[in-house]
Amino acid sequence: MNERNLGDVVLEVKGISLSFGAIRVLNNISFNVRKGEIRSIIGPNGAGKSSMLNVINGVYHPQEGSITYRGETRQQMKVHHAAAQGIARTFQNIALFKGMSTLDNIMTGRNLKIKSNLLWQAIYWGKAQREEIEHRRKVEEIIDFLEIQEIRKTPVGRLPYGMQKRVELGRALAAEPDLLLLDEPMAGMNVEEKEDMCRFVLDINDEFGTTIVLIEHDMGVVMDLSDRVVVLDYGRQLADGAPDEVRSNQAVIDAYLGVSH
Amino acid sequence: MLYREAGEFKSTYQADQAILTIRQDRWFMWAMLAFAFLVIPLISSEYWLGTILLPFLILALAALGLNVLTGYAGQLSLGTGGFMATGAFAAYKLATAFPELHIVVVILLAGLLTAGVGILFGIPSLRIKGFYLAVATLASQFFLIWMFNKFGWFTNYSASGVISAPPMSVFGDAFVTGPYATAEAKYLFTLSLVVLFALMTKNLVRSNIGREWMAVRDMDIAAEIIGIKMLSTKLKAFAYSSFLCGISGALWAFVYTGSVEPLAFDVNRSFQILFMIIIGGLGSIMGAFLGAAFIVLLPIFLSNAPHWIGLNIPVDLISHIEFMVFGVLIIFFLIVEPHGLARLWQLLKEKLRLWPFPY
Amino acid sequence: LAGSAAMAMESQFIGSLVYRTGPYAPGGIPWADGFADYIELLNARDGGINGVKLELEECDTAYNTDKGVECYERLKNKGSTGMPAVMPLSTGITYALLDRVVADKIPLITSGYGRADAADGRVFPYVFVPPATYWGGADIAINYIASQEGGYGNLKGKKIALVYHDSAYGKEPINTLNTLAEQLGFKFFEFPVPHPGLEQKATWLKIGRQIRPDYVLMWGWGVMNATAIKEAAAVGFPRDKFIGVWWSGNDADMVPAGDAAIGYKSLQFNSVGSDFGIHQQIRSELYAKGKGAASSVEGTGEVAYNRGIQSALILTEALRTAMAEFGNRPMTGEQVAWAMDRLNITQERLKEVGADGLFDPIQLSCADHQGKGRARVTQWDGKQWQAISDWIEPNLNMLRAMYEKSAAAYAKEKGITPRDCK
Amino acid sequence: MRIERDVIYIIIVTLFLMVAIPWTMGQISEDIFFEWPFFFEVAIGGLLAGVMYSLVALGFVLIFKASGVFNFAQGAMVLFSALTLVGLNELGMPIWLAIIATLVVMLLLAVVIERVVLRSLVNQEHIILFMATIGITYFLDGFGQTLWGSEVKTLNLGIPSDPGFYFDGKILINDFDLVAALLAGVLVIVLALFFQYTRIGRALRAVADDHQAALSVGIPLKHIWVIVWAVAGIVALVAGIMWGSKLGVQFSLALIALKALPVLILGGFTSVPGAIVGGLIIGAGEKLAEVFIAPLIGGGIEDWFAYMLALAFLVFRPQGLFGEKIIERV
Amino acid sequence: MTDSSNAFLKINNIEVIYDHVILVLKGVSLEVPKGGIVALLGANGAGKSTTLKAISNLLGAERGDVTKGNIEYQGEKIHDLNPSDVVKRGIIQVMEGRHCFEHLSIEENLLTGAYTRKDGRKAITDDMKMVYDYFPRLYERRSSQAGYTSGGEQQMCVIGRAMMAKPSMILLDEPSMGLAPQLVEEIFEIVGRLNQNEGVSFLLAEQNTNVALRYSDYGYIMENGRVVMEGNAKELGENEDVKEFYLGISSEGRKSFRDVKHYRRRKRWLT
Ligand SMILES: Nc1ncnc2c1ncn2[C@@H]1O[C@H](COP(=O)(O)OP(=O)(O)OP(=O)(O)O)[C@@H](O)[C@H]1O
Ligand SMILES: Nc1ncnc2c1ncn2[C@@H]1O[C@H](COP(=O)(O)OP(=O)(O)OP(=O)(O)O)[C@@H](O)[C@H]1O
Ligand SMILES: [Mg+2]
Ligand SMILES: [Mg+2]
Repeated sequence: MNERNLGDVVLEVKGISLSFGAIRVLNNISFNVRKGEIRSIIGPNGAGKSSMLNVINGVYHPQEGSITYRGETRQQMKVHHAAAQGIARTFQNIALFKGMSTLDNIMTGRNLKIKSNLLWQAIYWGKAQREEIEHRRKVEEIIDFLEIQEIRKTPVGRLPYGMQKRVELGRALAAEPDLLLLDEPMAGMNVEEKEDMCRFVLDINDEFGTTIVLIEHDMGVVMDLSDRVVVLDYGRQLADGAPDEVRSNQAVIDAYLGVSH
Repeated sequence: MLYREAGEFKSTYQADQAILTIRQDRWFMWAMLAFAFLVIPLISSEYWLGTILLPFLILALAALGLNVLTGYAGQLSLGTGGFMATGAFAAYKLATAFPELHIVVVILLAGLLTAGVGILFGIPSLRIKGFYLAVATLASQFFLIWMFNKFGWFTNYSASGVISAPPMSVFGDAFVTGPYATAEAKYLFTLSLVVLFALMTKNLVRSNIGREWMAVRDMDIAAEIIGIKMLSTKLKAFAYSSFLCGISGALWAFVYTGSVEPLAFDVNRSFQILFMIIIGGLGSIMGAFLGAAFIVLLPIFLSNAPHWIGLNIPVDLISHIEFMVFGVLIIFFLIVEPHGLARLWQLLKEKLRLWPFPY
Repeated sequence: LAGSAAMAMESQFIGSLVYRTGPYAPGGIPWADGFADYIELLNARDGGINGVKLELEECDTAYNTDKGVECYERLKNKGSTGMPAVMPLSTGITYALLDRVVADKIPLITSGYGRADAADGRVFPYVFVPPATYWGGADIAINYIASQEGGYGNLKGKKIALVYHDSAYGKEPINTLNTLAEQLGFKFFEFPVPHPGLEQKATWLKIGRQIRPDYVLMWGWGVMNATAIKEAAAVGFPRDKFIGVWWSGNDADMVPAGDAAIGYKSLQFNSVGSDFGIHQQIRSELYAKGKGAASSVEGTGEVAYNRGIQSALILTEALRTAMAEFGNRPMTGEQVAWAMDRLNITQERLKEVGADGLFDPIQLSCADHQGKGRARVTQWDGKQWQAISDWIEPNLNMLRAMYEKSAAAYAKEKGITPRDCK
Repeated sequence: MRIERDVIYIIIVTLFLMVAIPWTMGQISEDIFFEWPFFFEVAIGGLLAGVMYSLVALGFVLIFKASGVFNFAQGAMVLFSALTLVGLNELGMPIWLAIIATLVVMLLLAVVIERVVLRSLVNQEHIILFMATIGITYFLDGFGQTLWGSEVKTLNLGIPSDPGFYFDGKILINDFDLVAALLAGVLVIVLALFFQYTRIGRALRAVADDHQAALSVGIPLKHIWVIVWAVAGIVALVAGIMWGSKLGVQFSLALIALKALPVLILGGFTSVPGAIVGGLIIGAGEKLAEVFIAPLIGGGIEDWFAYMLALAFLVFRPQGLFGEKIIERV
Repeated sequence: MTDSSNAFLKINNIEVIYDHVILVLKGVSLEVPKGGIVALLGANGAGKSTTLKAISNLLGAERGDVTKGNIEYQGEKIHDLNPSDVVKRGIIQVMEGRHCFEHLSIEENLLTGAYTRKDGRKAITDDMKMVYDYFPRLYERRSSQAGYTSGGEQQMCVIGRAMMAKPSMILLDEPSMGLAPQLVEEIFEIVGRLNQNEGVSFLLAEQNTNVALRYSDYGYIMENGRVVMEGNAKELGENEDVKEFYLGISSEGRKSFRDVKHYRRRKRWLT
């Protein structure tokens, strides 16, 4: 359905296994992500999808397997490594900085790009101020893009859920990532809002060429947006392929979809 | 509507990022500063300058320091007293070892040394959080005070372990320490430093490092995931915070009391400063000042009040009532606004902005 | 305005820094009562001093340095002449006031606490330390031990330990004791107790079970005293070999220790008892008329109470001396400082006020701000203190040399030129 | 209670070091006197002293575990309860009646605190509630002294404080300390059972996690809070009696809270048994350090050593030995 | 539902203010009949959760206040009651955002749900079995600390916890959020079954309009703190605007998310 030219493999996970104590959360999972594609991960609750993202950006360290990102193979990612190498993400349970305004939240996304030191920032003059303004300009672009101008100065704790999800996306975008991991970005939204969100995701993918890994329970969204889908089921890898293939896979229907959608 | 932002448009990001974006606020701030620098020294008695405003300013500086660490970076600390002591003793060693050093240099260097000590004691914060960290920082509090008490080197081997400040002047005859310093000179000197550091702190918290601190405070794993380095961010907070606390300690020892023993910076001091920032408002520059005012001024007011209204109550009863009223007021203000006096102030402004409509 | 000025002219303002609250209140209350009662006695009996009524105002410091400084500043300009002298009753407050009193020209009188080297009046024109200092106290304690052991010669090889509050106050005697240990050949052990001293088990296990010294001295404060005595009992250290300085000898400190305190000894720079002439006058003039400061008449006579009387006596005698020179009206701090340099409370004078035998005579001079510096040893019998020695004089020659050396160092650090006392 | 394996390792290593370090110090330094009976005496003295700290720490644990509040007022409550007890006793009440009356007073106090303070601060951040307890502290300190005065009072339980018996003819143990230890043990067992096996115990833990969610399932916060604060008041009274008969009832009693804090973090804020184990380790550790390490560096190290020791444990277990794991997830 | 006599729960024109200054609900009225399932729909920030919290009286915990209007339950005014008393009267809320007790195990979480019940251990164990039957995944994870379970598992846990209270009315705030499609259907099946078998009434705030309208009898649509539309579930489902904005079906049928336009028609009923 989406005949698109997919680039080279940017991320390859091979034989990942992860356990917490006696619980095996991921069991020998392997898949890859190509440059510029939208790659979805689906599966029932507790299947290990979020854990998979956590493995990719280094929050969880798998016991087995390897991760190849941009040609470098590691047993595990380190969190700051992942960030520095252009992996950004949003979270299933919103992880915004509650005490800060929308603007500040998105500005933190640029932290890796700001170079002036503590002393300069304390003086807030010349170099530091110029730098601050330059980044502010970039952030304003993101704010315009996500259409959140009115809530620029609102503390994010007071925002409704859907807006918070958008701000979180903005924060991830601010880092100008190569690989964007989205964990249920559209949960708790109505159709109208989902449409908005989908548009953002598609535009990010199109305009910035950002590679996206998406977890989502809304099959409409997943089937429409993704180039390829991998299905997890309680740690097992159930299927991997184009949306249509996955949709008609009986194992997937049994484990996850229930009635076909 | 007396107070509003409508009609003010900001055309540059620079203007939008200014500290006070509303014109009335700016006027108010300038008026406050003019009042503090020009009017107060003229109208205040020595009692007000030397015993109320001076300690208020110095403790507000320490509160500012702790607010950076606790209010902005979210690291609960009870080591403030220890860091103030470090500042005081460092200043003393510097001033006595190099008598020709200028007082401002002495104080800044003392601050820097304290920052170093702060970094050292900040390392555990990488693993320990919340109240556990608070109690753990007491280790530094007790250790530092013990150390200054124990080793004669810090006090130049004075028999009692007390240090006293040599007379030092900012320029010419303008002594700010020693017996011939006037209350006005002390006040203005301290005020200048405090205003300077308050401005610096404001700058820090509105630029990248400040945002990193707040990110770590609000959700440290998320902060780490977006690339903020935990160790260096936390240690920077410890360093800057201890820097301010150190300076505050040096000022306390040199400018306020003139001579101190380590016990002046015991754990009660740490608690006192922590109370200030909680009552004043965590994560607010204004809060540090409001909180310091509350904790320093209110008890003085309460213990003077019966006299002013001509009541003759025994001092012990006054003290006890003062305690009770103080406790009740703390609770009262928390119930009215848990996020501190600064937030209360802000709400007031928000109401003013909407005035005369209720919402 | 003229009227009110004339009214104010008649009374002498006296500011008193006390601690009737906080962790040390049990020791602070009787002192404050004694001080207030003596001042009121003068008012009630004589109408003040030479017709100048005394107007006392207390300010509660809770033994807290910040509050103490605030109290001092609050009171120092009150009344027509301001505070004639300040007695901060705390080493911490004393240190915080050292600079201020010089600028304000208000004498700082620290009876038995504060800076010992302030005995050198040339460097400290505004600080007075009668009747005794910690350094003198340490020497007196050793002197007493020597007398118990049959002479200084017998101290050789003896073990003497010091248990002290780990603060400026507690550290004061260490230098003196070290010097004496060297001179006399006894072994000296130090045991710091961290503030506030609620727990001393380790210290006392070391003392009682390991080092087993012949004598233990104590520079303790507040709750630390009772705890030390209890722990001494718990490790079986004989209480009559355990000697505290005067601040470890309040009645209030003995109460919680109960029977464990029987036999414990303490130095006092005043004598003990509650039936001197001065007490009787206070009772008949004040308590009989329901005017006393203490909550019950039993309090009049505790050692801390007597100490309060003594401080009041020193101040009022200085006022008398000053008035003799400057006329019968309220005195300023500077005038009182002048008088303190010439203070002479003789045996005869003590007899007149009904305190003969209760206090030791005090004579100060421009250079000597301490006086004889004598103290006596008392012992707790379970109910009250009993004096068990006469007034013991410290080695003034040795002390004077130490004072001068330390004061000179202070003068150098502070850039003070000592005044000429010729 | 399930004990994790690394906790056991940590305790074993601690025990080993507690013996090994003093012994080594004794070998390498002239100034340090090491002999086995003396060592045991110090260690046992420390353990017993630690139990006294545990008594105070328990009060903190209760309130923290049950409402997530770090109760700064625990020290003030110890003082207040002891003052009330002695005050009533001095007014002529027999001691048993005074104890009952004090219990009633502590219950009333809990009701008042819930009504005035806690109820208005539901769902606030922990630090705000912490600050509120500071307000309570000031109030109680002032109130207690206004009622009962600031003079020192005695509280005599008739437990002798003279040397108790010499164990093995060599080691000295104090009667008073043994009684305290026994009492603390009983308290801990009762409280631990209460938390583990009652419906209320579970509700308390739920409240500590999330006030709002607890409300949403119908847990009556106000009753719960009255219960825990009243129980904490009882624990405070027990601590007040023990410490008061040791030190005399006076303002300084409130300061023992500072000795309980390292115990608290070492054992874990949320664990009743942790308060005891923490107390034992801190007590023994600080005494051993004071006796066998301090002479080399000047003495008086007990206070900061206790905190440093607790800190060292935290580095390995940030939630204390038995504390609930701090959950951090994205 | 204009006949208010059989209203089980009735909200009359309430106004809610947060923090004394932020006005969120500007006069909301709605009713739930006995044994009814009522859906509360609306965009993000419309005030659905606030309405539910006003009913269960959990607003106080967020410094919110009902300043006008009142709430009646079975003819009794309940807006001054303690939250726990509201629960005792049989109303329980499932809060949005998975408020599990993190440190308690899944099973303990469920047990706290039964806190107000007095009908004995047996009944509680039976109900726990029922919850496990509905959510087998919870049974597998019953001894894990809730804080370490996945988002969906936590969601099941809070729903199960509410069921443990044996309520007569459940306020469900976004039950389907973060649940797998199969489970979403199941949850609503459960809602239906509880409604049928036990006569439990439901007020559900839901973003998944499609399912919500399918299972409910009546619906309210909120915008900006006001109710802008109400009607039978069926009728609502057929309304053009609802179809377009809440169900994502335009006149041409369901369109792909890929093809959403950048500029679209605004809603008509915005006041
Ligand atoms: N840190 C952890 N400790 C213990 N168990 C964990 C941890 N993280 C995840 N798990 C377990 O691993 C399993 C997978 O969790 P994960 O969050 O990855 O699920 P998911 O696929 O994202 O589910 P959902 O769709 O519900 O979000 C769950 O059963 C969860 O309980
Ligand atoms: N505690 C609070 N303090 C201040 N404002 C709040 C608070 N809670 C909610 N609000 C505001 O009230 C409005 C309504 O919020 P509410 O949570 O009721 O919306 P909702 O309809 O449930 O949205 P969602 O679908 O995102 O859950 C929002 O604009 C929100 O910003
Ligand atoms: Mg997930
Ligand atoms: Mg909602």
